[in-house]
Amino acid sequence: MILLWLIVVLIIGGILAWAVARAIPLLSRWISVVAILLDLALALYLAVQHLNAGPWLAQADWDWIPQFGIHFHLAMDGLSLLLVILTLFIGLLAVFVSWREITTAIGFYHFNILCILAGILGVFLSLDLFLFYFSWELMLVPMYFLILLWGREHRARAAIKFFLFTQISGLLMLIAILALYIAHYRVTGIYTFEYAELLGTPLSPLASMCIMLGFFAAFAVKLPVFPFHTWLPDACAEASTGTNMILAGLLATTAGYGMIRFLFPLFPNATRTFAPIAMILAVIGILYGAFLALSQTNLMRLLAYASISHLGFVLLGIFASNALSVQGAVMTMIAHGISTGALFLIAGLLEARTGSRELDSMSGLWDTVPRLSGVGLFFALASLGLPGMGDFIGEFLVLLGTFRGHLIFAIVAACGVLAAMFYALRFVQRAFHGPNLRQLHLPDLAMREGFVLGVMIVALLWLGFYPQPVFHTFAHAANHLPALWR
Amino acid sequence: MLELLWLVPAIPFASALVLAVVRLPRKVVAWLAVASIAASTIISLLITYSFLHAPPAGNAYTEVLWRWLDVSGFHPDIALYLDPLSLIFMVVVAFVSFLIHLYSTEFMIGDDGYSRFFAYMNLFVASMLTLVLANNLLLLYLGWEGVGLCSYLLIGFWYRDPVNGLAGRKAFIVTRVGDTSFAIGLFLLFQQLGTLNIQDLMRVAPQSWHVGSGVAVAVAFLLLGGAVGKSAQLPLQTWLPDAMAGPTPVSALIHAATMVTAGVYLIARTHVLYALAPSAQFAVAVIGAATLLLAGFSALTQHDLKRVLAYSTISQVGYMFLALGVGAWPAAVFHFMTHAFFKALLFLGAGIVIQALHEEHDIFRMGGLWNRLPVAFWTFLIAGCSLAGLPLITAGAFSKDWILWGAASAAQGSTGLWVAALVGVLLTSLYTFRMIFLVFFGQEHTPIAKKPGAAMLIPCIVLAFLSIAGGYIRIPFAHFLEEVLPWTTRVASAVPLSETASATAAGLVFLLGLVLAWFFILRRPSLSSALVKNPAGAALHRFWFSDWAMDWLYERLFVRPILWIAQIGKGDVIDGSYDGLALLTQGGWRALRSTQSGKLRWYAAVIAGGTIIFIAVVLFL
Amino acid sequence: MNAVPMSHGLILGGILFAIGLAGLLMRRNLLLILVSIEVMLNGAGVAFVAAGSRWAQPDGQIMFLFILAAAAAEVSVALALLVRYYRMRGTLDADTARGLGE
Amino acid sequence: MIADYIIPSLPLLLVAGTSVVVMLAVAVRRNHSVAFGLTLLGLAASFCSAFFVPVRQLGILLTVDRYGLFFIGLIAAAAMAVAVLAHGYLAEREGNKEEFYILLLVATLGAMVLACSSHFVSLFLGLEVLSIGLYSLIGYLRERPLPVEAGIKYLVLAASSSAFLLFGIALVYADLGTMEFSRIAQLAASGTNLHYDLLLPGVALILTGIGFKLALAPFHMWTPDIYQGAPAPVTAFVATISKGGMFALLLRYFSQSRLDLFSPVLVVFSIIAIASMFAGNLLALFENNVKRILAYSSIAHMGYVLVALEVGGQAGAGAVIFYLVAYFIMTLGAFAVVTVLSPRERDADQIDDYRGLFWRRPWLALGFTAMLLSLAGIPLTVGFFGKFYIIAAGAATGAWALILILVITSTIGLFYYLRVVVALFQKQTETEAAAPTRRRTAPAAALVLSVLTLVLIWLGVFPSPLLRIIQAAIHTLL
Repeated sequence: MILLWLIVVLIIGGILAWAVARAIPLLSRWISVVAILLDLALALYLAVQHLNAGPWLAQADWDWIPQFGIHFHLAMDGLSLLLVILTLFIGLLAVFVSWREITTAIGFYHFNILCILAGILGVFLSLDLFLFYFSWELMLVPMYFLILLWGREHRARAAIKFFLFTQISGLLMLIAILALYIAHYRVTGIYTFEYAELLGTPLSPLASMCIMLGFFAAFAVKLPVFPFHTWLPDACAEASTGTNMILAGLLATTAGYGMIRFLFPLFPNATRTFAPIAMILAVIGILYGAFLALSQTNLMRLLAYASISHLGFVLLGIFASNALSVQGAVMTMIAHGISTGALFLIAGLLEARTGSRELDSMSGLWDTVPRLSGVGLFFALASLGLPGMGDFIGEFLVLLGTFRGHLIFAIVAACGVLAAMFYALRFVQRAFHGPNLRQLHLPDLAMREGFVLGVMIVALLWLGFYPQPVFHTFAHAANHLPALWR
Repeated sequence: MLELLWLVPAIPFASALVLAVVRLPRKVVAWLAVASIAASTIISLLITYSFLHAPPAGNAYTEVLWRWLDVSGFHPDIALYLDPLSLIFMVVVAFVSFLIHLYSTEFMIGDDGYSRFFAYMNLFVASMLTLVLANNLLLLYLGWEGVGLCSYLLIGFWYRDPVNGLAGRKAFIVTRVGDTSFAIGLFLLFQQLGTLNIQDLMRVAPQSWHVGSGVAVAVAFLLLGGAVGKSAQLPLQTWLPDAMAGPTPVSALIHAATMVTAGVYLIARTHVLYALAPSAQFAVAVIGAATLLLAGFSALTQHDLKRVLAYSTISQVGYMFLALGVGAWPAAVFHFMTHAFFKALLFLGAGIVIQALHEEHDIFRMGGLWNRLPVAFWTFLIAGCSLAGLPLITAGAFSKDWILWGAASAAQGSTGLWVAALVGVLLTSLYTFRMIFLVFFGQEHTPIAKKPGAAMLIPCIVLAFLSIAGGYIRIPFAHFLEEVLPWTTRVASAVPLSETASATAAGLVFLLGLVLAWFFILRRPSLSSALVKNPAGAALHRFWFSDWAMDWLYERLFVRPILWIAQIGKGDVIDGSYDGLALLTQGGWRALRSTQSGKLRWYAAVIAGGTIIFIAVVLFL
Repeated sequence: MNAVPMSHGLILGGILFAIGLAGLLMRRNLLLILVSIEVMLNGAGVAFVAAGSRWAQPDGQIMFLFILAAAAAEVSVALALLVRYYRMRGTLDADTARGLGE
Repeated sequence: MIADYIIPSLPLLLVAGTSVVVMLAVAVRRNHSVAFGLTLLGLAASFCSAFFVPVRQLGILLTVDRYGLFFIGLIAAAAMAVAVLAHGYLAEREGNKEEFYILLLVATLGAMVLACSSHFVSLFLGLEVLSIGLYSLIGYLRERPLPVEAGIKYLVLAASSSAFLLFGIALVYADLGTMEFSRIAQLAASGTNLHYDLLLPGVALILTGIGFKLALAPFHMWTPDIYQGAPAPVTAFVATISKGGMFALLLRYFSQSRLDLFSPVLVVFSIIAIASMFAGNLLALFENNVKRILAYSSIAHMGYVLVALEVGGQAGAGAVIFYLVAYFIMTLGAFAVVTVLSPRERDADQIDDYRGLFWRRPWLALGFTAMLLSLAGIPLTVGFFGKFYIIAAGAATGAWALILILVITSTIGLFYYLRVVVALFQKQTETEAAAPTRRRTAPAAALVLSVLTLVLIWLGVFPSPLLRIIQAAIHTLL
């Protein structure tokens, strides 16, 4: 029941925030904050209450559309719990960031933010494939509006591009889900979308591969995986800061989660056959993203490519599919959510101060905003994989795990870590270092901004130095994967 | 006493954190920064006392702080390991750092990034101490990257000049190239042996691999890659001369006394692996020998005082590599220690000189300072002699003679390496005295602006004392290290000369260098300029001056192609293919749109045509 | 009393239909287009009568009556529209009716 | 007699009777509101009666079964919505208003007859009643050039296509000797006396007639012009009721005559479906006239429904019906917005009329957005579940190629819906003053729109009740 509340609270909060916005805009912001905090409290309560209660911490199951065997089946395990907390955390930050930046249609903005969060939570919690798809698509529309309404100059194009990419891949997944559903029916005579029932549906290798590719298409676009990534930089270049945090930080985790929860358990054989290709794509993505990040002048675009590069590790880790690499991939998702979220936040703060997203218009900011610059430096370092921060732990484990079976991939990907140096340091150099050419005098971090970023720094360092509790929480879900291939 | 070990890296780390976050007045900053390192130093000295007085079981002490991660068989701890080797490194690092911090409180006093400077410096010390105390390679890697980071931050400390930032970036990237190799080495080690705990590795490796086995060689070479990067050895040495863009105390601390020797520590720490991989060990020796010669030649031609010292550092670390490569393990560590003393001192002296002369770096614009800056002159002279190896008195001579002897007599030693080392002595002596003569003798070119205060002079004096006295503890030093790093001896063939003969030869060569330097610089300066003017000399000079044109080569081999690829890829070619799809659908739209002409009869014709086609389909299908 | 075979009736209907269709496609005057449509409808009607006679059922002829009725209704509406159209455009040329589309 | 014939045909009779009553009322005294009120009453009565009347076969011409009644209810409800929209729309326009409702009722009656028809004669009669009503409705604003032109075009093309239909029926009749749907299946199955070279061309010609009404490619050419030219409420009628009635008939014809047994016919269906999906979605891509966009999109939507039809079986039929319901809701909603926004002198059909609507009339814009997203098949809307149902039905029979094309074309289609949405949400500062001045939405129209939006979302989230009804309806069909 609490699981349902997790989603409902957000939606109610969104509607409320929308309703009051015209009268009292500020209240709308606070309602959003309270709704997310309430959710966070619920999630933490679940965590404390049931952490050692076996694989599923909580479940809830209702009939939804019985004619199709569709259930409203929610369940939470350690992996979902962590990702839910991450989602709410980043969501909270997105609301905080928008405090100054969003001044038009405030209510609708918060409605959309909360709806996206509800959709993401739905993805993490659903154990019914129809519900999963439903939530998956539900993230789309609010995100489209967020880009469209509060974006920059070319937002319409970016928003449509985002929508088209995700929609076609989503529909391919829908076909795949239905194919699986039908295949299951043919064998058992039961129509069901229930995850547990569909596991182990006997499929011919060809069918299994086709269906798996359908799922993969959706995940690949959303992660995003190498040749399907081009929507992300465009969207990030146009969208507002809070949107970008969700776009790059959270949507990717839904894809990673989908692979771990659905792709591998449902199609153990097909994924194994497909793994080399996926890993090649991952490695290309790592290098390609890093290279393109190197030459970007738009800060958001740079971060988007950097993010593509990092998410290559997630794909690599998942498809290398041994205990180390999968856990590394999950850790990378979480750490990436935080560090990329923070980088986008910083980019947003820089934009708010300098009035531009172009690196060329920034230089020597350390002179005038030392604290902001220092924090920027910190997250740039996190991004280049400096030990002691969460990103390093994740990427190191991915590589360590990948190295076992796929030496070449690991070595090339390790070079990708090296390539991250180039763009991260270029960012620091161009934005913060150098002479203060434009003689800017800008306000340094405000209390609220400093607090938000401080929390993120602490989180990242915690993940870097004492990640064991986190590993412990999702160990069950992640350890499950390698066993599938045996 | 030993259980306080964790405080040694923790105190500087905490202090760095405070300095980074809290805004404090200058006095407090200085006090906090120095006190934290002092505390570390005192604790490490107490630990040393305790260690010597009552050695722990197995002559080693492990302190597990907490379990870092535990992921299916991979469970590195955050744990410290103290044995004679790490103890020596810890004490030297802490103590030299303390002196340099003290020196910096005065040196940096006018800088507006005072607090930031000490935050970085403390962070550096914490990282370095973590590196040497780590009980597993992952934690070592953390410290390893940490010092790399601090090096980057401190080289680019004066960020307003983009050149400094670029130098920092270069240092970070080049060392990280090596680190990538190191990391791959870690993957391979873990895959093969299932642990990254150093002691476990050293115990298991000889049982799993036979001497010369492929995996052992691969691991040794990969780790060597990391060491070469961090220690600025061939072929990754190019970053160190540029690193002199940082404040002088930074050069003293990081790019002379401590960080660059991390590679030496790594190889010494994992010497078991190198014993299993003779070819890799031989590579270490060859790299060391080649580096010490190449850097020596380059040092001869430099104008910038700090660059001379930088090449000298590369060269001296080359000696340490040579020692490691031939199996003269304790000699390498001993040279690390003496080098830390005299090279730190040289840099501190250089800092005094440079600050005294209005940030003048060119040695040809200096001169005649010996009576203007007497303390600096005498300490610099002592350090220089130690560097060049003034026999019987200076610490440098003792350590270098030991290495020379090792090059001839240790397990992997050979006459060739010994000769190379001897030539190195000549070069060292030459460039050292060229520098000293140009800076302190001859005519005064630039007037003095500022005289050093006590905080800058006391560290110099202490280091000067150590640059001499450090040499006399060679015997107890060797004894202390024996269990961890035993001296190896050559068995295959007889050594052609004795230790005394080797030392004598080194002494004579030192003298030769001194005389030559005196002759060319003070006695007949015209001769040296004539040498540089003749075409062959000029070409050679330019070649050496530019560090054997390696920067030039790398620029063309790596930097430009990478930037070029990045630039042409900027627009994301993949996106173009999607644009193609969009164009395709647009074409479809255009074609279909033209059918919607609004003409009634055309519409009717289409209906009729469609019907006829369908009739044909049903009839003939 | 072996009447005309059905196929003849169908062919006649088909020919009428084709003539009507040709008129529809080739005539430009809207009034003549309407006439052509009547011809097409009558072609269909003839086909119905022929088919009805094959099965000796009244259905074919009943259908023909329905067609006549519907055609009459259609024509009445059509003529009304044509009048409006002519008043506005001053022509009954079908190809001028391009206010929509292009 | 009464129990056997009158009661079961009550829904039809009520509509027919209302048209007579309205005519008489007009004769007595012209009053727009009275005519409107009577129409609404009659349609509501017909709608309600559809729930109660017994199921019966009326002779051989009409079958009043759950299936037919379902569509009668749907058509009646849609006609009410159209009437409400027309009321506000006509009130602002010149000329007599009352006859509109008579024509509306007659055309509605035609569509209802189609929904119950199980015989070619009733098919023809229903079609003609529907069409003749529509000609006048389309050209109703007789002082304006565009509606008249549209009326003429529709008339010429519809009349000629019904000639095709009739000739096709004649051929089928000539071959089989019956015009009853279910008999056709029996005779075709028995296989005696069959000349396939008469029957199959006959079916093809019939498909021309039906395809024209449904605006399926390649019989779709009229759609954009008529949509554009007709008054907005009439366009809504053409788009929903006329097509809905026809599709109800097609589904009955298809399943009772077992067209799925004729593989060449299935090929034709596939070609038509694929061509419709491509043509509709591609044509709309860069169109700037909203009514034309909706016209093209309706072509594509009929293509999707045709996919479900072709798939056949329980799932296919269910998908057809569900999708039609969804299509009714979203199309009516979209045209409701167009109607509401139309100024006196013309229809609000340019995309520029919609720019920045969100900032001027947010609720209207959000309603329109919901309709467009539903047309695009986005979750939380009924359009999503409709598409899901079709794809599920397709997957169940392994029609992978068709559903893959459906997915691809509907993604192309997404583009133009989003173009409109982008326009709706464009910032106020960027929009010119060209947009219509701020007006209040008529309460009745607002009610229609909000009911449609709520139903759209409600059925998108909880489709179960509707599914239950649909399954009962199919039960009698198959």
